[in-house]
Amino acid sequence: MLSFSLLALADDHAATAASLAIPAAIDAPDLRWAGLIIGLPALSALLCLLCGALKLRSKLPALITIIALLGSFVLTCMLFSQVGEGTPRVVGLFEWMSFSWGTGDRFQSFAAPFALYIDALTLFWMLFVTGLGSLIAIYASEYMESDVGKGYTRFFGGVSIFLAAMATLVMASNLVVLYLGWEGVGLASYLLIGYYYAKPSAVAAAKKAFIMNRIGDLGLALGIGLIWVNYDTVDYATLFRVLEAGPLATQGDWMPSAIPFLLMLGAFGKSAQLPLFTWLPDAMEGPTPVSALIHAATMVTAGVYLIARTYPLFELHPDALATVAWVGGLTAFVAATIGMAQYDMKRVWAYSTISQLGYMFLGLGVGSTFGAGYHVFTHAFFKALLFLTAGAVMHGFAGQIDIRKLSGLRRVPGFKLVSWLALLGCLWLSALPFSAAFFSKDTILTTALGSERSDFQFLGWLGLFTAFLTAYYTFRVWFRAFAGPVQFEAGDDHHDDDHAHDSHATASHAHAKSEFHPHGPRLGIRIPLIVIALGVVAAGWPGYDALFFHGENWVQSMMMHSSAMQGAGEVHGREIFGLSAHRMTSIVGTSACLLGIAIAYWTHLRDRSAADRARAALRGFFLTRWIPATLENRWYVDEIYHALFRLPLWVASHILHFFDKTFVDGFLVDGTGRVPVAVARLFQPLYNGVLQGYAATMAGGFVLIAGWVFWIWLRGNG
Amino acid sequence: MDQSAPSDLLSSSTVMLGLVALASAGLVLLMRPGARSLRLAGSVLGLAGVAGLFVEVLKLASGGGGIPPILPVLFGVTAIAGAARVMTHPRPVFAAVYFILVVVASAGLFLLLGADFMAFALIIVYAGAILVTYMFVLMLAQQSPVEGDATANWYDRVPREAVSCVIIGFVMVATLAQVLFNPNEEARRVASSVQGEAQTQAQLWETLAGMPKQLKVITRERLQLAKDAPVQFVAGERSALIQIEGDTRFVVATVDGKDHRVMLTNTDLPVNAQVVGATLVNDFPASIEVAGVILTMALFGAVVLARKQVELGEDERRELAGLSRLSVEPDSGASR
Amino acid sequence: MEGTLAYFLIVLPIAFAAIVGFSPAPMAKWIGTIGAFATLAVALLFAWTFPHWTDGLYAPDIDAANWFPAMGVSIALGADSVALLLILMTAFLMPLILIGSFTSITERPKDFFFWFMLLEASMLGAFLARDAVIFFVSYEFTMIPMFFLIANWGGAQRRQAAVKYVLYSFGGGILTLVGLLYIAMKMHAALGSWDFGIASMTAFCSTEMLASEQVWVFILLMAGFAVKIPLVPFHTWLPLVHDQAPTGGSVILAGTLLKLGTFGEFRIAMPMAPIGAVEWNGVLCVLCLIGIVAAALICWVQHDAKKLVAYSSVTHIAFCMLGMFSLNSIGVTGSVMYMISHGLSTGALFLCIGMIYERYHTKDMDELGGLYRTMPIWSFFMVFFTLASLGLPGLNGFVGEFYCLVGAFTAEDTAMTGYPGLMGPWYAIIAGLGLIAAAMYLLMLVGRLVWGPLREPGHHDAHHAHGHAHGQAHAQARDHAHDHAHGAHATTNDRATTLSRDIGAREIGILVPIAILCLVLGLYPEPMLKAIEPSVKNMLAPYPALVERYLKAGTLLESGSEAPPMASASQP
Amino acid sequence: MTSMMTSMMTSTMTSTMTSMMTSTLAQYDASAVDAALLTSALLFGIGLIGFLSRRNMIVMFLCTELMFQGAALAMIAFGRVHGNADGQTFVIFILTIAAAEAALALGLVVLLYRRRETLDSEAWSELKEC
Repeated sequence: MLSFSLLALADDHAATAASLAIPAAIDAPDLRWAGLIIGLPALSALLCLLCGALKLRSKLPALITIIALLGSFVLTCMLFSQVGEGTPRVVGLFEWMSFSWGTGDRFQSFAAPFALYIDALTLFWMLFVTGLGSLIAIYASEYMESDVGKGYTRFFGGVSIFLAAMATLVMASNLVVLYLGWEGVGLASYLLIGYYYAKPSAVAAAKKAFIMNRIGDLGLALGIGLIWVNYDTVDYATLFRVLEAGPLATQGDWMPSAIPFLLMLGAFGKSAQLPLFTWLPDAMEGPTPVSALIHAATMVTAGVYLIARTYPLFELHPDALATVAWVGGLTAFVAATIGMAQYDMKRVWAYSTISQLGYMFLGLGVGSTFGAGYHVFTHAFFKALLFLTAGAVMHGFAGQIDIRKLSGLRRVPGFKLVSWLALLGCLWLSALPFSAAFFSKDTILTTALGSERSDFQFLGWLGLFTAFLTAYYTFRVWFRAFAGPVQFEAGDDHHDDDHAHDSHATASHAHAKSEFHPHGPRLGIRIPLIVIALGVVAAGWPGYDALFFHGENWVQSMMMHSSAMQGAGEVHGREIFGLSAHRMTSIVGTSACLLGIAIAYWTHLRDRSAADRARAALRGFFLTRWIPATLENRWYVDEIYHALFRLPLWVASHILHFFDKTFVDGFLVDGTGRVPVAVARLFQPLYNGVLQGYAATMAGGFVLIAGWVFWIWLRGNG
Repeated sequence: MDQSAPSDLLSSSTVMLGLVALASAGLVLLMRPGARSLRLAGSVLGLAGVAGLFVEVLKLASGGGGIPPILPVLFGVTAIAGAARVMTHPRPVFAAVYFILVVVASAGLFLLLGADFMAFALIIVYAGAILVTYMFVLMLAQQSPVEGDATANWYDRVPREAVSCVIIGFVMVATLAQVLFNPNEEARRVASSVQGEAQTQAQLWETLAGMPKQLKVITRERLQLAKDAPVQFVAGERSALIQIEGDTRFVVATVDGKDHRVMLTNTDLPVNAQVVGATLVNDFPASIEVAGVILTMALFGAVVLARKQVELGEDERRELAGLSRLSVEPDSGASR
Repeated sequence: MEGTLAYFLIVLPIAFAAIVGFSPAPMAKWIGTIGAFATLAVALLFAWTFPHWTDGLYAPDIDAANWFPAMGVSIALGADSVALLLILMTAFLMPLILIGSFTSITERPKDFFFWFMLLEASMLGAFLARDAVIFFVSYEFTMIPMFFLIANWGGAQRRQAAVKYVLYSFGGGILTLVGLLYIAMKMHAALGSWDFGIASMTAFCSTEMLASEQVWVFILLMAGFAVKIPLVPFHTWLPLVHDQAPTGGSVILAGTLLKLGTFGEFRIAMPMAPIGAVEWNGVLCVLCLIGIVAAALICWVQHDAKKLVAYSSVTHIAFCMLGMFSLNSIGVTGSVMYMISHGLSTGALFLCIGMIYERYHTKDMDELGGLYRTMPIWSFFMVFFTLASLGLPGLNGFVGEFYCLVGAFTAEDTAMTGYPGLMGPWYAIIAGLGLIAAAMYLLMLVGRLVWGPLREPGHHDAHHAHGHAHGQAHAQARDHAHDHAHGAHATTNDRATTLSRDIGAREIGILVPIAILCLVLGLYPEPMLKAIEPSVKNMLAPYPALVERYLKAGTLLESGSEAPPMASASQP
Repeated sequence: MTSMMTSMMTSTMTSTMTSMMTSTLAQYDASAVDAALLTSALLFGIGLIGFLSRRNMIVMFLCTELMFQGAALAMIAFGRVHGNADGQTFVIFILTIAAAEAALALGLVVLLYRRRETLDSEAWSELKEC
C-alpha cells in the first residue's frame, strides 16, 4: 500500500506551465562544432564507401562507425552540458536554399539554410539516439562478422548514413532540412532492410518501406508548403514567434487548419501508425541490429519528434490532437491483438513496437508530451534490449526465430544471460509496477483517463486493456521460448546472412541437423546487452527521482523547456470511482499486467496445449471463428491495401499503357501516317493501261469543263 | 426575230434536252449487243429523238411558224442515222460503207449551204479516197470469218462501257445544242448573216476584179470574138479593171484599137468554186504549202510503217555491204 | 572577347567533325573526344568570362554580321545565364557520352563521331541563338544527326523509329516556323522592315500584338516545342526512339534534346506570346498533371528498362513544365533547375543501362536480375542515380522538384503569394502523387536489376553448352550482318566485347563526374539558383499584371480589337 | 454494190444542184444552217462515243473520221453565216489532215495487227500501272 500513497503525493506540485511562451532562440555561432554531430557519421559513411571501393576484407568499417557514433554521443553530451535546458540556440552551418522575389506588399522570401536548432527536446532526442546507436553498432560489429567480406562495409555505411540523417532530422532548424533528414532516414532504412538483397522478400520489404514512407513524406512536404504559404517561413524560431503573436487572420478557409493533419500524415507514415503501419513488420527482413536501432528505437520515433517539435501548430485545428490520440489508441490496440497471434519472435516485437508507438501518440494526443517523451525514452531502451536478445538467439540458432521451434533456452549453455536480460525486457514491456515503462505508460494513461473529454477516457480504458494484452503476448513469447523443457531446431540457413550458396547449404545441411549445437554470443554481443540493460533500469531514474526524492522528473523538465511545453505540465485529472486518476491507473494497470502474465504462464508454460485448445475452441464456434483467422492474418490489412490500391493501380497502368500504345501512338500518330497511302490507293484503278480508258477520262474531263464554261456563259447572257 | 419570252425559252431548251436524252437512250440500246428487238426499239427511239431535234431546231430557225423545209431535215437525219450505224454496226466493213452514206448526206448539206465545190470535193476525197483506204486495210486485217459463223469476233460486238461513253457524248451534245440553238444565238446568227450577205456581194465583185482571164472570157463572149482574140483592158481611175457608175459595173476592153464598154451583171459573178480557189490562193498561201508538206510526210510515214521486216541472214548482209563471203566449205565459192 | 568565344563554341565542334571525317577510322574516337573536351574548355572559359551572371542580361550583346540583310536575319549569338547553364551541361555531357560509346560503337566509328560533333554544334547554336532564324535552323538541324545516329547504330526497328522521330518533330517544327513568320510579317507590316532578332520580336509581340492574335500564335509556337518537350499527347515517339537509339543517342536525347524544347518554350514561346501563355495556362497545367500521373503509371508496367526510363523522363519533364507554367519566379527557376538535374540524372541512368546492354545485349528486366552479385560498382552508381532522379533530398533532383512543387503550390489567386497564378495546392497535391509513383517505378527498376537473386540471360545453359555454343556464337557474330547480331539475343553473354564483368575504369570515369555534380547540386545549389533567378525574372516581367487581369476578368480577350496590352513591367 | 449506190446518189445530187445554180447567191437559209449545225454536233457526239466505246482499232479511226466530218460541217455552216469562203477553204485543210491521218493510222494499225493478230485495242495495255 505504501507505494500507492506515494503516488498520490506526486501530483500536487502542478507547475502551471501552460501560459509560458517558448523562449526565443538566440544565435550561437560559437556552437558551430555541434555540426560535427552530423558531420562525423557522414564522414564515416564516406569512409565506409571508400573501404567498399577498395574491397577491404576486415572489420575496419565497424571500427570507423563505432568511433564516429561514440564521438557524436560525446559531442551531444558536451552540447547538453553547455545548453542543457537553457534557451534554444540556432547554429547556422551553410546556405542551402534561399529565394526571394516581388516587392512592396507582395514581397515573398523562402529561406532554408542548413542550420541547427538546439533546445531541450533536440538534446533529449539526440542523447538516446546517439547513445543507443553506438551501443548497437558495437553489437552489430560482432553480429555481422560472418559477412565481413561480402556486405560488412555496406551495412556499416548504411548505419552511418542513418545516424547522419537522423541527426539532421532532429537537429534541423527548419522544416525543409527536417525533410532532408526525413527522407535520408527513409533511404537508410531502404538500404538496410534490403541488406540481404538476394532474398526477394527482403527487396520487396525494402521497397514497401520506402514507398509507404514516401506517402507520409508527401503529406509532410505539403504541410511544409502550407506552413510556408501561411506563415511565410519554414524556420522553427520564426514560426514559434509568429504563432505566439496569436493565430493569423486565416485568409484561406481550410488552409491553415489543414497543416496539422498533413504533418500528422507524415508522422504516421514514418512511425508506422494505423493507416501506414504494414511496412514495419516486413522491415524485420533486415538484420536484427537494424531492427533494433532503426525500427524500434530511433527512426520510428521521428514521427513523435515531429509532432512534439511542431506542437504549437497542433492548436490550429480543434480536433487535430484528438485525431492523433484516436489513431494512437486504435493502433496500440490493433497491433497488440495482431502481436498475440504471431509465431516469429521479431514480428511479435515489431507489432509491440507499433503498439507502444500507439501509446506515445495517444500521449501526445491527450496533451501529455511529457508522458509521450518519457515513454519514447524508456521504450527505446527496453525494445532495443528485446530485439538484441532476439538477435542473439537468431545468431546462435542459425536464423531460427520461430517460438514454436524454440523452448527452454534458459537452460541452454551460453544463453543464460540472454534469457535473463530478455526477461528484464519483457517485464519492462508489460509495464511491471515500478519499472520505467510503468511510470511513462502510467503518465499517459492517467492523462487520458483524467481528461474531461469522454473519448479520451474511453481511449484510456482501451489503453489499459491493451496493457493487459501486451503483458499476455510478451510473456507468451518468453514462457514459450525461454522457459519450459529444452528442445530446439536449428534455423534453415547456415548463417543468416549472405545466401550465395543457399541451394548447396540446405542440401549439405540436412544431415548435420542432428548434432547441431548452438553457440552462445561472445563478448561483442554480451557487453552492449549488459550496458543496455543498465540503461533500461536507469531509464526509470527520472521516475524514481520524482517519486521517492520529490525531485523534478528530468524528462518533464526537458519537455518543459522545449517547443512541446504545452503538454509538459503536471497531470491532474478529476476523480474516477472515488480515487484520484493516478491511483486508479496504477491500480488497474498493475492488475492488468499481473493478470496478463498469469494467463501467459498458465497457457504457455504450465499447460502448453491449453493455448492450442483455446484456439481450436475459438475456431470451432462459428461466431468467433473470425477472431483467430483475422489475428493470424494481421487483420488482412495487407490484403486490403493490395486490393484497394495496388491492384487498381496495376490494372489502370495496363489500361493506360494499352491506350497509350494503341490509341495515341497507333491510331493518331501512325494513323495519320497511313492516310496518304490510302488516298493514293484510291486513285489506283484509273491507270489501267487501256487506251480508251484514258481517252474516256480525257473526254469526260473536257466535256465537263466545256459544259461548265458554256453554262456560265449561257447564264451570263442566255 | 424578237427576244422570245423566257418561259418558252426555258421550255424549248428543256424540250431539246429531253430529245437529246431520248436520242442517247436510243443509241445506248442500239449499241449494246442485246436482242434484235431491243436494238430495233433503240433505233426507232433514236430516230424519233433526232427527228424531234431537227423539228425543234428548224422551228426555232423559221421563227416558230411554218413547216420546216424537207431537204435539210432529210440530209441531217440520214447523216445521223448513217453515223449511228457506223458506230454500232458489229461488222467493220459495213461500218465503213455506212460512213460513205454519212459523207454523201453531209455533202448534201454542203450543197444546201451553197458550198457546192466542197460538197463534191468531200465526196471525191473522203468517200472516194480515205474510205477506200479503210476498206483496204479492213480487208487486209480482217481474218476470214469461220464458215457459218457470220457473227463478228468478240471485240467488235461488245462496246466498252457504253453507258458512260454515251453520257459523255450526251453532255457534250446537250451543251452544244443549248449553246447553238437558243433564240439569242439564232438572232445573232441571222444578224451576222444579213451583214454577211452584203459583204459577200462586195467580195464577189472584188474576186471578179482579181480575175482578168475570166473578164477576158466574158468580154470575148459578149463581143462574140474568137477564143484567142487578144483583149486589152483600160484601167479605171484606181487602176481597177472594173469601173463603177451608179449601180452598174462595166469593163472597158480595147479590141483591135477600139474601146468597147462591156456591161457586167450578177450572172457574171464568179461561181463558188472560183471564189473558194481565189480565197484559198489569196488568203491562205502558206497553209497550202503546209498542207502539201503534211501530205508528203504522211506519204513517207506510210511507206516506212508499211515496210516489210525482212530478216537478213549473215551472208546477205555481208553481200549487201559488198564484202566477200567467208566460208570454210570447199565448194561454196562464188556460185551463189 | 565573349563574342569570339560564342562563335568558337559553334565553329569548334564543326571543325572537329570535319577532322574526324578525314581522319583514319581507329583515330576517329580519340579525335572526337578531344573535340568534345575542347568544346567543354571553351564553354568553361566562356562561363568564366561571362559578365552577366547575376543581372540576367545577354553576352555578347553585339549585333554580329548580317546573314541575310534583306530579310533582317543576322548571325546574332548571345547567351544569358540560363542558356549558358544549359550550354555547360551539354558540353559537360558530350565528352562523357563519346567516351562511353568507345566500345559499343564498332561499325563505322568515323560517321558516329562525325554526326555527334555536328549534333553538338547545332545544339549549342540553338542555345546561343539571339536570332529567330538561327534558333530555328539549329533547332531543326539537330534532327539530321539524330536521324543518322538512330538509323545506323540503333536497335532492331531503328529505321522506323528514326523516321518517326524526324517526321514527328519536323511536323511540329513547321508550325513553330509559321508562328515565327507570322510575327515577323506583322513586324514588317508595322515597322516596315524585316527583323528576326529574338529581342526585337519579343518586344514587339508583347506590346503591339493583339490579344486575340497572341492566343493562337502561342499555340503555333508551342506546337513544335510541345512535340520536342514532349507534352503528354505528343510523347509517344519518345519511348520508341529511346528503345531503338544507341546508348549515346539516348543520353544526348534525354540530356539535352528534350531541353531544347523546354528552352525554346522559355526563350521563344512564353516571352513572345504572354497573353497566349496565360490563356492556355489552364489547359497546359492539366496536360502536365496527366503527363505526370499517366506516364508514371505506365512506367510501372514496363518490362524494358530503357522504355521505363524513357517514360520516366516523360513524367519528369511534365513535372518540369508544371513549374514553368506556374508563371512565378520560384516555379520557373525550379523548372530550369529541374532541366539541368534531369539531364544529369536521366542521362546517367541511360549510360548505366547502356553498360548493361553492352554486356548482356538485352534491356529486358525479366531476363536480368540481381546484378549486384556480379557488378557491385555498377550497382552503386545505378542506385545512386535512381535516387537522384527519384528526387531524394540532398541530391540534385530534389531542389528542382521542390521548387516546382512550391511554385505550383503558391500559384494561386490569393494575395499572399508574390505572384498570382492559375494553379494552387490541388495541383501540387496531384503532382505530389507523381513523386510517390516515381518512387514506385524507380525502385521497381532497381529492385529487379540490382537487388534480388542473380538472373542473367542464357546464363544457366551457357555453362553446359559452353563449348560448342561459344564457337557457334563467334561464327555467328562474325559472318552475320550487323542487324542480325544486334537483334538476336546472344546465346551466351559473349565475351566478344572483352568487357570486364563489372564496369571498368573508363566507365567509372564517366559516371563519377556526373555523380559528384549531382551531389554538389543537391547539397549546394545556391550559386546555380542565384544565376537562374535574374533571367527568369526578366522573362516573367509581363506576367503578373496579365495574370491578375486574367483572374479578374476571366479572360484577356476583350471583345473587339482593344488597344494592345501594355507590357506593364510592374515588377521583375 | 457500193459503186452502184454512189453513182445513184450523185445523179440525184446533180439534178437538184442545177436548179440551184441559177441563183449564184442562194438566199441565206437559216433552217439549212441550223440543220447543218445540229447535224455537225450530233455527228461529233456520235463520233466521240464511237471512239470511246468501240474496241476495234479501225472502227475507232472511222469514228475519228466522223468527228472530222462533224467539224467540217460546222465550218461550212458558219462560213455560210458569215458569207465568206474561209469556211470552205478550211474544210480543204481538214480533208488533207484527215487523209494524212488515215494513211498513217492505218499503217500503224496494220503493224499492230501483224504483231498481235487482233484488232482489239485492249490487247495493247502494257503501260498499265499494276
